[in-house]
Amino acid sequence: QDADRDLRIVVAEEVDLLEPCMATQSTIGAVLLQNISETLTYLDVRGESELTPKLAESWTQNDDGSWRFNLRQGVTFSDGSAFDAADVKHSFDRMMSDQIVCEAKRYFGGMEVQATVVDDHTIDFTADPAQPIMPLLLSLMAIVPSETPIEFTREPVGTGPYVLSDWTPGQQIVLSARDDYWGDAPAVTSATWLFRSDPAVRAAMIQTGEADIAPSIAVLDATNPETDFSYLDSETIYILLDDAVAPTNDVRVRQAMNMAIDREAFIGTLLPQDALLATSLFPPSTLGWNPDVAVTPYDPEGAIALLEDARADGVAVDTQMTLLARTANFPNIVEVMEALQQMLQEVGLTVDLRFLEVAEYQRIFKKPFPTEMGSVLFTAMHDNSKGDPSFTMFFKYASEGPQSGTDDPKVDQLIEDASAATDDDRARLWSELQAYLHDELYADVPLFHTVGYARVAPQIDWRPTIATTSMLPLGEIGFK
Amino acid sequence: MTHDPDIIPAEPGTLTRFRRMLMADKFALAAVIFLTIVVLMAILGPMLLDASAQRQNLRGRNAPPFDLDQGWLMILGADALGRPLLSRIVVAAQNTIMVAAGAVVFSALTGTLLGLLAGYSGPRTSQVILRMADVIMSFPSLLLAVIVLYVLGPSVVNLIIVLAITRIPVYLRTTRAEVLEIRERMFVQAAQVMGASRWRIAMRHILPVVFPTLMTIATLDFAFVMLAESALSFLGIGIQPPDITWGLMISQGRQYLTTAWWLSFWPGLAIILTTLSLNLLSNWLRIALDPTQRWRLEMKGRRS
Amino acid sequence: MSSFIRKRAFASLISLIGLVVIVFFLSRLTGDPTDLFLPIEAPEEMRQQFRELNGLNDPLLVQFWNYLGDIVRLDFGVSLRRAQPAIDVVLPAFLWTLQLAAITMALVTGAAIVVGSLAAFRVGGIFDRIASLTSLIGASAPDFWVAIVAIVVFAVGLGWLPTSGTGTVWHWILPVGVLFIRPFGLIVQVVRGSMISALSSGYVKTARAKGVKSRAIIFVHALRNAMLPVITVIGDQAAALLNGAVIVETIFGFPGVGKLMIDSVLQRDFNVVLATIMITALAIFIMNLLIDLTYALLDPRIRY
Amino acid sequence: MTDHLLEIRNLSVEFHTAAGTVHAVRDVSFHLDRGETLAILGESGSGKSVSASAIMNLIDMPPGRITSGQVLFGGRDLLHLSDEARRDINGSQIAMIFQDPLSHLNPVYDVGWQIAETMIVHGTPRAKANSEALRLVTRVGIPNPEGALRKYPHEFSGGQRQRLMIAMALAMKPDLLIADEPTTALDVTVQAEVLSLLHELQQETGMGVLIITHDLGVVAEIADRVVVMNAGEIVEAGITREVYHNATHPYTRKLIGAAPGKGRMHQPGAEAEPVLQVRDVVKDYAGFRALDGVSFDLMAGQTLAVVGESGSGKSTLARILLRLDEANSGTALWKGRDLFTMPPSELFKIRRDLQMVFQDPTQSLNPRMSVYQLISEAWAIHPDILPRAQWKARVAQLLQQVGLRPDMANRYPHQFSGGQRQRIAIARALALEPKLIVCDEAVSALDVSVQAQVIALLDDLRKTMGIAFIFIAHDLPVVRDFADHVMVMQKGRVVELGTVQQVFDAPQQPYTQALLAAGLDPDPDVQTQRREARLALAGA
Ligand SMILES: Nc1ncnc2c1ncn2[C@@H]1O[C@H](COP(=O)(O)OP(=O)(O)OP(=O)(O)O)[C@@H](O)[C@H]1O
Ligand SMILES: Nc1ncnc2c1ncn2[C@@H]1O[C@H](COP(=O)(O)OP(=O)(O)OP(=O)(O)O)[C@@H](O)[C@H]1O
Ligand SMILES: [Mg+2]
Ligand SMILES: [Mg+2]
Repeated sequence: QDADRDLRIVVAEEVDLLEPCMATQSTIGAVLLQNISETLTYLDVRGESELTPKLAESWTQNDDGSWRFNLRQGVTFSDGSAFDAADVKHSFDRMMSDQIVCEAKRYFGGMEVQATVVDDHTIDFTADPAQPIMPLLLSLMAIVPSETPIEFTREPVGTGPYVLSDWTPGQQIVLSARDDYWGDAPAVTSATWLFRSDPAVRAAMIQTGEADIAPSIAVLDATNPETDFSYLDSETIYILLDDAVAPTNDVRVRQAMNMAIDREAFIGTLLPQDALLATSLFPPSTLGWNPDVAVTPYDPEGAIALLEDARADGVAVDTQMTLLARTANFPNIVEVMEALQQMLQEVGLTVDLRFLEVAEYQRIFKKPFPTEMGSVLFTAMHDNSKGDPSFTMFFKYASEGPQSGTDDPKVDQLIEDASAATDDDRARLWSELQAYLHDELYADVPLFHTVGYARVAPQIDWRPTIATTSMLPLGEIGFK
Repeated sequence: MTHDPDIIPAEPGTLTRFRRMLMADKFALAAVIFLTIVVLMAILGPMLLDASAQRQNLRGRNAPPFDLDQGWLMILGADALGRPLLSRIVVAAQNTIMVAAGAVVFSALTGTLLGLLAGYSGPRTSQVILRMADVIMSFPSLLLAVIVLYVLGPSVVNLIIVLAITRIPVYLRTTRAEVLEIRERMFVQAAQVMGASRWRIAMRHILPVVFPTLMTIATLDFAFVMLAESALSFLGIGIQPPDITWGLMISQGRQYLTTAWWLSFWPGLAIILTTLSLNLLSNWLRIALDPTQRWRLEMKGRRS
Repeated sequence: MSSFIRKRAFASLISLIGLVVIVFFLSRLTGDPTDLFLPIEAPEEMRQQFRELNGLNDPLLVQFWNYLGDIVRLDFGVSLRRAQPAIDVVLPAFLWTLQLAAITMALVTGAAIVVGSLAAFRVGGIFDRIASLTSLIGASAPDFWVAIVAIVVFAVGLGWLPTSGTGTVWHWILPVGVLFIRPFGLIVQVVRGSMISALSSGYVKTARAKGVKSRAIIFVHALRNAMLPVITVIGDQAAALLNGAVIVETIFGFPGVGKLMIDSVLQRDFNVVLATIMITALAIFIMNLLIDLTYALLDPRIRY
Repeated sequence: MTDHLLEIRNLSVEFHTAAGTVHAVRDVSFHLDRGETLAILGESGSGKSVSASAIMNLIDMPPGRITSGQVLFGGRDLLHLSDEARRDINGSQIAMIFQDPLSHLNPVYDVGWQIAETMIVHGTPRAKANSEALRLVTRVGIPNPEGALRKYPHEFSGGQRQRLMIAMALAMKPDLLIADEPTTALDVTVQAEVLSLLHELQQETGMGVLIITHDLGVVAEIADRVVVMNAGEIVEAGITREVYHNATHPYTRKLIGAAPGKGRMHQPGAEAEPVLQVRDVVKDYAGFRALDGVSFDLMAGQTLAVVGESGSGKSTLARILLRLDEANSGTALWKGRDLFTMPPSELFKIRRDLQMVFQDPTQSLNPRMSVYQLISEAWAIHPDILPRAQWKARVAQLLQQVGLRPDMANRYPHQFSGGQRQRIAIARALALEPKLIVCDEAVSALDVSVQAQVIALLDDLRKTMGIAFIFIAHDLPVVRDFADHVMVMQKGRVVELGTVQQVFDAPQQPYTQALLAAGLDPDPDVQTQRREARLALAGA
């Protein structure tokens, strides 16, 4: 019976590092977050998608815009030391340190943040400019004990219910439950991560009983409704349009491109049946997502007419464009891109297709955009499972945004306002921006919110969520 | 058969002789026919079928083979974008053969020449060549591809170069190993005594002995290169969709292996059959070129 | 002999240094690891900080100088990705690959020599036809086909073997089996070709006149004479395996050096790339040295 | 009838070639009894080796085909035995010495292993086989037998290899020994030893010997009966004496009449210019001195015969003069310039002037080239000799001059007999119209009539074109007929050097004397007398 409490999880990518401050990287986070390392707050996507207490029992915004967190008491790290405000401060400082490059740091870019210990169980975070979503941001920071040196560690220590008990690089990572955990003891006593790049193999391993959960299998293999479950994986596919160069500097051309694509045709063919058509770069579960914005209907004739119109006005509609994609970015990418290319060509645009290797793609996918390939159309995937559009909007649409093809004062203003606003205001402003971008600016070509498929052995009680790609809290897993 | 013993009888032309020997080996004959078809496909295919190979039809995606309702082009089924696999295989032949033949011929030629040089020159030159081969041999092809991609930019020629370079050492080392032994044979020394140049000895006396082995390796390298090419296309070097090769078709069909086997099966079969044909042909050539073995073909020709 | 080895070791050392220099500089032309290490949304200050911390801002020559200094102290640097000495990453992976390659090549060599020799013994016979055809089809079939089909059949369908991973002997069967196929096909053909010539030579007649059994004629008299190209090609195939059996490693979740290499190249984890190359290169150099010694051992006419 | 040890009945063998069928052996019948020695004489290419191979079941079929006949051995037809049964007989009851030892020894195994293997496959324990191998190698007169066992075939001289083959064949003391030209590469003293070894064994075990030879002296010495073959057929058979004295068939008579050693000896004029001056040549092979201070002069248009012990360094000398091996020290001035220090470019230019006919003709012909290609390669390399249009005619002419038919030009080396190959090699050397030809046992595989024709040709060329020859040979009568000067070698040294008359009529050195004394006479009667005298001497 005891053996059944061991869980084997097979994932695609090997985990290179188990560094808490890198836990925002999904492969690392999937193992670390809420298992070994915990955060102050926790975005619970199972229920209403709301922020819940974890190591912080409660938080309030002070009058000066800073945030006060009251920490949970009686919590110990797996190394035995007690958890207190100093640990939180150390975790934050360590994350922000210039001795190491922590990925989580990027969420705190563009602001000055100060962590101030008030007492052992209270800590203040002061940001300039004020951060309405500070509690959400802190759901991304894994807490480490204050003894943790400021260099990458391969032996993570945290307050979570598990400790790292074996790590054989390339083969497996084993976590086992600790008995002095502050919360409820989880059902899973130990969990082993296995790494198999091939989706078919991962699917097969559940079938043969070599693994219990495969969080990501290919849609083609997801044929058994008993074990295979789809979930929105928070990734959005879109095409970035640069409004600084011809012909995408003309709104009619941008609109025509949106109209030229038969998005419906992809669903259930090249993309899974459960994928959603997108109107924005963040999924519907995000704050301020605007349900009234409708997908641009497929209308090739309309597109042709628009382009005619633009051409008549002297817009260089026939300029050579290059549709760029990152190799193996998502399943079926080659077919999807070929279909997109064909659809754009059918309305009379001149579109080349090119696939780039990851490094090269990453290198050029930021401003200033390359010019030697004509007007470039980046096909990209964007991931925002964090629940707030601010993780998207600035980067992708602000005139200063590093991956923005948009340069529009109204957009800039809306972003600034929304970022500073809270609650309903915030939601309303984001909604407005979403509609403006989609329906008036045609700023880019949003395509799909993709879904993933997980295969779960019959005896396991667990369902994937939108957070599954970046986090896999073992505590949520039960046995039937 | 009577002839005047005092004159050298005229030989039937080389072509006639080889034709007869080819007729005598049914396998080789079939191979030649198949290869001719492939070459024709490579030359004419893109002209004839390019349009149908590119016409997408998402409704008819992954259409199964042997269903003639959609027209004869659909006999092999359709790919994930509903394009007829038959047209695509025909059209892809050009790029496939160009890249594979380019890479194999280039590596075999370079490797063989360097091998002859290494086997037949002073110890210093030979050392340099061989250590270079060592280096190439331990140079991972993927890294090479990425480097070439970045330094020289993507193109079909660069793809061929990358594929070729990594295969040079096997020809080089094989040739050189054989030369080490063959150069000790008496007939090589006899040629030396006649004043034959090193070049002539290498070409006329040594190469013919090594040639069949090199052919064997080269024919199998064909398959290897066709498959490896798709792996490099993945990096963005060389052939890019919507251009197509058999290797790319296979790798695109990979995920459908268990649900729509035909996507990667037919191009795979094309590669297998091409390799097989080349190999049967090289085995035939091995015998046809070896006077002490040639009777195997000549006798059969006579009997049938 | 020992002076030959000493000279050779020295030459190989120079090659190794050359290899390091080439890889060091060329790989750095292939882009900045910063773009890969940090997400696309990371601000420029963070990128700058990353470059600073990892010495990527230094002039290339300074970087190289530092690297050389470390290498001399046998410090291969730290993996960017893993925050761990590169050598600790590479060595275990290399040992896995080494075992895999050794086991596979041992089996391939044995089987291919037997099958190829028997095929050559009766050229055109039924055994020859079947052996050649099957080995060739195997050798030109895409390896992931074979791998996936093998998993579907033996692991999922029959449940005889585990799908993937390591641990027991059973885990080795599928990877070794899949890796076996291509070198087997190639070497069978090389053995066969080489043996056809060897079996028609005078000393084989002598052996028959002595009353030597067919088996001994094939495997003792002819085989040793036919071995030069064979071991060369075996060496080539072994090197290919040492350089990484990527497909097999990825599909079967085998923690070898091939996948590590691919990942590190794609991630521009230069220290790991360099360490991997140095270790595999060392292995390949040693192997080639052994092969060259084997030439002399097999054929007394070859002297160095 | 059936109590013959071996009986061949109506054997016919043909070969398929691209140009048509070659009838190599036609309806041949003969027999051999226990303890008897049967010699097969005959024209080069008349089917002797093929017949022997047929007995051993070594003809490659196809392309060869035994169209009719039986080979009865101990009452069983060898042509219809199972492979298994054949294997038991081969090597143990019937053994064969091949005509061409170099290509019939496995180059990658040491000779000790190869000799012992014969015994091991027939059930002798390894240790015993090894000691027996040592004994055999000692018996056939290989120097330093222990060391020799661990050497490889290419490290031996032609004659030594031939003796190793003999040792291998005798290992199991077979009932029937088929010896295809077993002594062509042996000097007369060693030849005498080998023949007496055969004789002894014959006495001891009643072994039947089927010997194929061109050397009428050898026939006279050991054959009880002779069979004469011509063009694939037996033209004459009988007791040796009878055939020698009362040959009926014109071919046989021609053969006997052509026996060398009866002509006038050359009288070289002293005024000739030396073209080649060799001084103090030394060659070491890993601790073994193969040549030890060899010096001689060669005049233009003259023939220097080199005779001497097998293994005395004759072939080594030839190879060194042609720069196929490097001398350790010494000089060889060719028209005043030293061949040994010549840079490759210069060497290249004089290559065509110096030609060589190798001791092992099979190995020296590229098996992938037809005779036409082999000979015309000379002109492909040196296009100034002959315009391409005349190649065919010239090849035909050369083939005829060496006694081959031009219609053989499209055949490949493996389709020829040993003697025919040797003639192809000669034709090739002549094609270059050189100034010097080194003939290493160039006529040893030719029957005396063809030999006479070839020697006459060479002599003619010497006179008309002024070609000089270094003529390495064991066959003293041929040397006597053809040479101007004779150099006698022993253990890497020149022991005697003089005009042919000096050496043959008044040999100074004991070794030369022994050599001349050991010569065999083609007349069986004379030879019987000599043998008796020798035996008497040995008995006394
Ligand atoms: N494989 C073959 N193919 C065609 N012809 C062959 C083949 N082998 C031998 N012959 C021919 O058969 C004839 C007899 O050859 P064989 O070797 O028996 O001659 P031989 O009497 O031994 O001559 P020699 O004294 O020169 O050795 C020759 O004319 C030769 O050209
Ligand atoms: N490659 C070699 N390595 C070692 N020893 C060799 C080598 N070649 C020849 N020898 C030895 O050198 C000696 C002379 O050989 P060579 O071939 O010159 O003799 P030869 O006078 O031509 O004898 P034969 O009349 O038997 O052909 C022999 O004892 C032989 O064993
Ligand atoms: Mg013969
Ligand atoms: Mg000799």
